[in-house]
Amino acid sequence: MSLKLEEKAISSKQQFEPLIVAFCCNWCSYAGADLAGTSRLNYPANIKIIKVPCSCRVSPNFVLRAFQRGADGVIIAGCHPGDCHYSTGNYFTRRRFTLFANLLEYVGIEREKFKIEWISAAEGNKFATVMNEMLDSINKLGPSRKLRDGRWIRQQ
Amino acid sequence: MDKTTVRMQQIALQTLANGEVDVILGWKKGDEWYDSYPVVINDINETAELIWDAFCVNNLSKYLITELKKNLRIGVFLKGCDSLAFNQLVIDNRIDSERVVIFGLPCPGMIDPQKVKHAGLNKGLLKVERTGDKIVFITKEGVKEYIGRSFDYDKCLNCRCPNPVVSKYMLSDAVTRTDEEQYFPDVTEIEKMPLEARYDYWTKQFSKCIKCYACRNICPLCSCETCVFDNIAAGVSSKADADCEQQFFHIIRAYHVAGRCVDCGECSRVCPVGIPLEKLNRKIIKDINQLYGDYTADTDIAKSPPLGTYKVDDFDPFDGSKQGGKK
Amino acid sequence: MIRVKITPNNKQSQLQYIREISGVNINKCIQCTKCSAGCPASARMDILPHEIIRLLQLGQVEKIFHSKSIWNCASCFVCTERCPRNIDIARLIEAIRLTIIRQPGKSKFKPDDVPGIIDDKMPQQVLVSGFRKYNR
Amino acid sequence: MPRIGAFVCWCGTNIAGTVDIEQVVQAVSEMSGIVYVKDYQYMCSEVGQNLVKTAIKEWQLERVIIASCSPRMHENTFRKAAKAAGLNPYLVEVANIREHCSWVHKNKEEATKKAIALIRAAVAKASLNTELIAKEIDVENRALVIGGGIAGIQTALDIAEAGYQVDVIEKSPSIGGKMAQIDKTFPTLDCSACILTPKMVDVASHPNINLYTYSEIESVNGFVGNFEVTIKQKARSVNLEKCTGCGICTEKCPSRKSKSEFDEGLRTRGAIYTPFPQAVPNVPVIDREHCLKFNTGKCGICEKLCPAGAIEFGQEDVLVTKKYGAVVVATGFDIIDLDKFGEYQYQNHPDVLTSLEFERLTNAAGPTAGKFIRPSNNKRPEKVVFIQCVGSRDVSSRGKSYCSKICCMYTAKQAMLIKDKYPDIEVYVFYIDVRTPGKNFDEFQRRAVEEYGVNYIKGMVGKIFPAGDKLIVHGVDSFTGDTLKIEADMVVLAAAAQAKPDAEVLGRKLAISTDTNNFFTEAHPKLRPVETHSAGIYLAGACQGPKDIPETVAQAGAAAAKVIGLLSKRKLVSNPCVSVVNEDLCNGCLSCLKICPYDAIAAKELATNNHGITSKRIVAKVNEALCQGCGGCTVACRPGAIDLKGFTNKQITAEVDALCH
Amino acid sequence: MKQVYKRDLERLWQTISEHFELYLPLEQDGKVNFMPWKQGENVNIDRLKTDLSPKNIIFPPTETYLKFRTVNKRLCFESVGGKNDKYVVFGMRPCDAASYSILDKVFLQEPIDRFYEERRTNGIIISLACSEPEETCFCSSFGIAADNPVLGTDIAAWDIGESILWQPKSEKGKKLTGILDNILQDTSEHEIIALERLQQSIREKLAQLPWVDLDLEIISNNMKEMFESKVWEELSKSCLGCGVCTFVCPTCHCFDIQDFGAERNGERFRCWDSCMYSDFTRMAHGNPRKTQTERFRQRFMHKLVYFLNNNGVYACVGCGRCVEKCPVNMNIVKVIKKLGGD
Repeated sequence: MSLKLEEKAISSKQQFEPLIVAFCCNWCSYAGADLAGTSRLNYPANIKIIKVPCSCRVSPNFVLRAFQRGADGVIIAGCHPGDCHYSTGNYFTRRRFTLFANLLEYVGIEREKFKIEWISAAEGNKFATVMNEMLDSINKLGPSRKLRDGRWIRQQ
Repeated sequence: MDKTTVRMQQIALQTLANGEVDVILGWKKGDEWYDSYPVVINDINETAELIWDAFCVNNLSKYLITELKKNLRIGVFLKGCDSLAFNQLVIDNRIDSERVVIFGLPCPGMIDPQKVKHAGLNKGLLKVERTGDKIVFITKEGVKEYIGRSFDYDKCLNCRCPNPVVSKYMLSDAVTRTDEEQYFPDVTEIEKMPLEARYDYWTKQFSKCIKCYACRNICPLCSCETCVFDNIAAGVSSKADADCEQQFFHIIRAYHVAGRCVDCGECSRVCPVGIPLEKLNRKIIKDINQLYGDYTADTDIAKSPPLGTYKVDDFDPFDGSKQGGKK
Repeated sequence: MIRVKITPNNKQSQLQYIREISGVNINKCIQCTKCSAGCPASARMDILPHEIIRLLQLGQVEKIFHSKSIWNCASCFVCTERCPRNIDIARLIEAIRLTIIRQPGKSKFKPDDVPGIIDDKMPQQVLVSGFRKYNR
Repeated sequence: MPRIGAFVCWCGTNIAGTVDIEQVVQAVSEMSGIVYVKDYQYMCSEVGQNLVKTAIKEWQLERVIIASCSPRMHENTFRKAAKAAGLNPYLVEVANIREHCSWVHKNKEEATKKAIALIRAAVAKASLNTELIAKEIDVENRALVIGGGIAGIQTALDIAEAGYQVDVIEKSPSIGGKMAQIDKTFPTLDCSACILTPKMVDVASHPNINLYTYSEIESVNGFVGNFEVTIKQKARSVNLEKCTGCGICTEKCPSRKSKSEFDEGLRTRGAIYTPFPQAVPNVPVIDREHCLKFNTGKCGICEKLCPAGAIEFGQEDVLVTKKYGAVVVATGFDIIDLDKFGEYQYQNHPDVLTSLEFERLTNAAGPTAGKFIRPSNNKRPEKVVFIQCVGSRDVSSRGKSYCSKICCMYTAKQAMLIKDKYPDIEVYVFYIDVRTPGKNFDEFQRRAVEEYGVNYIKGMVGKIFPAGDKLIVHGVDSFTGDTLKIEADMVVLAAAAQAKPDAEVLGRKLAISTDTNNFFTEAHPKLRPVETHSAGIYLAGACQGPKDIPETVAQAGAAAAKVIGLLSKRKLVSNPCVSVVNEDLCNGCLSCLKICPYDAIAAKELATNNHGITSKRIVAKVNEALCQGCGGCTVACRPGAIDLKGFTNKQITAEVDALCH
Repeated sequence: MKQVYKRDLERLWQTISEHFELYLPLEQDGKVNFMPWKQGENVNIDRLKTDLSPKNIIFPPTETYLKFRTVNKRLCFESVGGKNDKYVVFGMRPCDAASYSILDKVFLQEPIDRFYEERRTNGIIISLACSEPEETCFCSSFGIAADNPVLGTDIAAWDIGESILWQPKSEKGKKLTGILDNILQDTSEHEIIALERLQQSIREKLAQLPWVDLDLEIISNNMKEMFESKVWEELSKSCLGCGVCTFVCPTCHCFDIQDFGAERNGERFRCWDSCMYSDFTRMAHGNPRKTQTERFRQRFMHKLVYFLNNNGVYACVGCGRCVEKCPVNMNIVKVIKKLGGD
């Protein structure tokens, strides 16, 4: 059996600083995040937002890449199905990631680590609530090495 | 199956002779009892060497992709699961079905040489003949007979499509399989496992992978010109043997055949380290059947694949749990 | 009656108590007087429900505790039903009544009153709810 | 690694307040590829932009990173600045460290760390940006206005005046909308019909305006400059050209059962009818539900009597597909249903009216020809009670949470008109707050109180009890604290305004979003009130939120100006962030073609010659004009052959890596 | 000649694993492979061939050999890889042991591969003769005696039923035998006879195997002329280019070097590569071997001709793994027979 590459376990004694990568669709969720900003709502700084033209632009490769690089949670936020600026974009997101989320859970990844949310441009508070709840559930899960690439050293 | 072999050779001879096809994709028998290997023949006297026995497990529809580029019209022998893959390749625009003549072979089930070896019957074994579920082992010492399917591949045991779904000529009468359709027992069994146990199970399985990509190359639907895993420039994954790379490869490959996989089980058969890959694909098939209707990716060519289309009122597991949504 | 009222600060604890048990945010009230207008028992009330809320907003609980209104309230919930700001006024007034009742030594229904008023037709439930509500 | 310049904005204290700018500048200067870092109080100001321009020239910057507010606000500003300095505008990346960082995180140390991470992601993405040249697409110089109310009419007239073709599409048989139903308009009290009908006639006679009444939008596709709209002209059963509008048919029609929508149900109308006398086009419509000819096949009197022979029972719905450069949505508003407000007895007493019914009642062309009488017994009322905020400012599930803005003014107007004509009628108005903020609005309302003696009572009505022919109104005057009982003869409810019920469906067709109350969402409440997020689609009037006629006309003018600005361009700059196919990797499975919402991908035959072996195969090809850059195809493509310029797979992967630094 | 009773095997593993890392053929989910032994693992020394060859002990699928990291703007390197703790492999078959000696010819020639050398010198190979050779074995065609492990073997072992005979062949073998003195017993006359009988029966069984006498001479001299023949086209038709044969083959040693780069650290590693892949030896203008036929031909030309010319021995030990694992039943025996003229 091939000798597996020895994985370095990041010492978990440092205080657990979860990192959540959020893919936000430019027309709805990104605007929702802006609205959360303009209304001075508060959500944790662990959330980091990547702008994508539409939620259908996010590929499972990016999600797994984020987990590999040490993200503890990934959210894909898009317009409510039917409201997509590109009319059918989020219907495909919904199908693709329903299957992908089931597949991830089947392989043993907690559902809380990977979420999809429909957040429109008018729902600033929903954006903040979703992000706060996501962080709570990730904190409850605690640090975990799943899907993580041991060779990628994060600046702690 | 010998009767069918004769019919096979006749029809091959006839179609090659009258120019209905330019080349024929079939199987030939090698020296050993288990060795039926795929061949491409174009001259008439080679048709006599064609064989249809219990070891013609290879799916010939994948060869059509490369062969159709070189030849005009091709005759191909397809079993039930092969024809499913054929239809899916047509849906994927990988083969042009007009230029293919299909000889349908209802399949009683293929024998797994490993199981014969484990049963110790391979000592001095010369030939294996199968008619229906009666299997005759002809060895140097003598002849042994078995009734039943204990030597068949696991995938053949729960085969749900023994008879070709599309064919121009049907070489023998249909095979009836009566066992009722259990609803993905292997998948539900894993789903019942607790989450951590599932993660350990799959990580252990994936860590066995040596990245030989046999599962990808045997799969009739994994037929990209340059696979994203071969294309270092894509920067998607590397051949390093780290846990996360293995998980990435297997999850993404299962996702790439999602909605197209015809559950022919070839990936698990050829895996040299025995990873139960079909359990990944069957999980997605089970989900698609439950959520978007039984998609049988194979029979209806006009229907677009599940991930290629949508319904406005699709099941939406992500909706409405948070307040602040639309009133 | 001195017209000038200084907002008392020692009453903060009772206000807090009322807010706690009623769970009502009285700041939502825009004084539209719909509750008072629709209240069937408002005729015999010395201070109307919207005035009660106004007084609570200003912290003048003394006036409320001495008023008759909170005892005339029939808990018919018309006000709660119709309030455009989703304030549960009936529950608020119930909370005020409970604050009064639950002050030490003020229980209106002591166990030794029971023999005097009991008769065979009285359902058991009356005694139990009476103790629960009026006994401190 | 390209030479990258980074500019960190203070945004006054908005960013500097919770982000330590020095630490950010220090961290950014250490990032790979950064050759120049500058921070400034207001990057979006003239001075800030000049900073960028000079830095580009001086340091030969090949990429520019702006760490400031949301790219949705100023991305274009900085792209224009870069273009002015000679740098391709698509080499500029904006890191949002205000809305997504400084405004939402209180802890300074955390916010600074996040700002650095976001800038690092922007640097990672920018270093992989490629020069993109926006293509030119032609513009169809015809506009479509959806909705024939005052908003639609004014927009259409303004656009037509600028010389462009305009199609106005109205669902009901005539244009005019709510304004046609109104008697007088505030604050000048001039008669609504007198100021509206001339404009309606202008619309009908204007050479550039094409009118589609009794028609609906079937489907919309395409994009800015090239919208393809299918209009369903419902069958009027009357020939538009032949009919002279003499009105004989509407008088003689025997089926009188149906209620006139225009008169809010106060009187009935024939099966063949025109909504109101001054209707434009003055051509009747047959209501097929109530017409005896269609139900029983017997009648047909109108056909016999029509001198012009214009009645055509056989007419069918007609689908018309036309191309437009811009679309203006002016679909107006509705009044809410009062079924949930049982306490006002609106359902079961004829003398309890909504304000719109009151307008019809007092209108000279109305059912009572202007006589102010009670619908129940046709006598003149002595006491009239107006009730404000019915369903407005109501957060319970019965009503709407917002203030409907126009009720205080029109109630004051209605009260004043009654007192003016019949000084002896007592008028009471129950209100929570009087909100009349416009120009001469407060003076108008005070005149109603002071000169005309309208009694304003601060308090809400609790219940209305019908007693005999009187209506006992129970209310409270919160100033005195007494409950009041008024025996009123008529009660007028100022019901809340709500969005049209089919607004969400229309929004879906146009791919514009509606807010939680189904009013259309404008691009930016302050800076872009008449635009939507979809380029080329504009809003005018009450469909975007309750508003009065002066504001509606102002918005109509604004929307028209935007449309004229768009149509005046010969060519439009198209979005360069479109998909591109790498033909070596493409295996022609065309699963991207099935996904594309704009049918922008087609199959192409490719002959490749690989060292003598020539082979032909199918590959995908992207039509850059149609593609809108959603990126759905890139995920459907397994080998990664199709990629989205501006958001390539590698760029997003680099961003992910940078964020997980 | 020493022996060890099968009942003492558990103790043997225990004592070896105290000084060395012990590799044994362990069975997991029906597959038997050489893996580091731990207490309680399911050892299976009867299975004739492990599924994967033991080459991954000395030539692992992936081996990181260089790590680099930026420490405040300076780039510092760290050489890793190799293996410096001693290990013992028990249960390797003579063909696999011979494959080690073939790999030595590749990696231990100038310039010596440091990592391979470390792994190779730290290892003691205990090779067990095959009691039951199978049809797919053709090691005798390549001059390897299944009954008498010689090539690449430190200790030869024979399984004579209730005990295993133990004969050290090299210095390392003798040293290990010394260490394990207390478990190993002396052999008597009886064991020597049993050994003779065992070797005799192995030779008889070998004689009956179908591919025992593949004629290689014809191949090696007329192979060059066969380079252009149509036979390659026909043979390679069914090959899917999946690379299983190269990955399970004990003598295949081609590898690719790839990098893993992060923002401030990175690694360079060597990983197995297969000549059957489309991206093998891909150069600027593309892959010199365009079609699968050329790649197919390259594999067998290298094993049967080029390696022979360079190193004087065939790069195949006849273990038969490629015969069993090939999904389309194409293998080196068919090539030899086809090109041998029949």
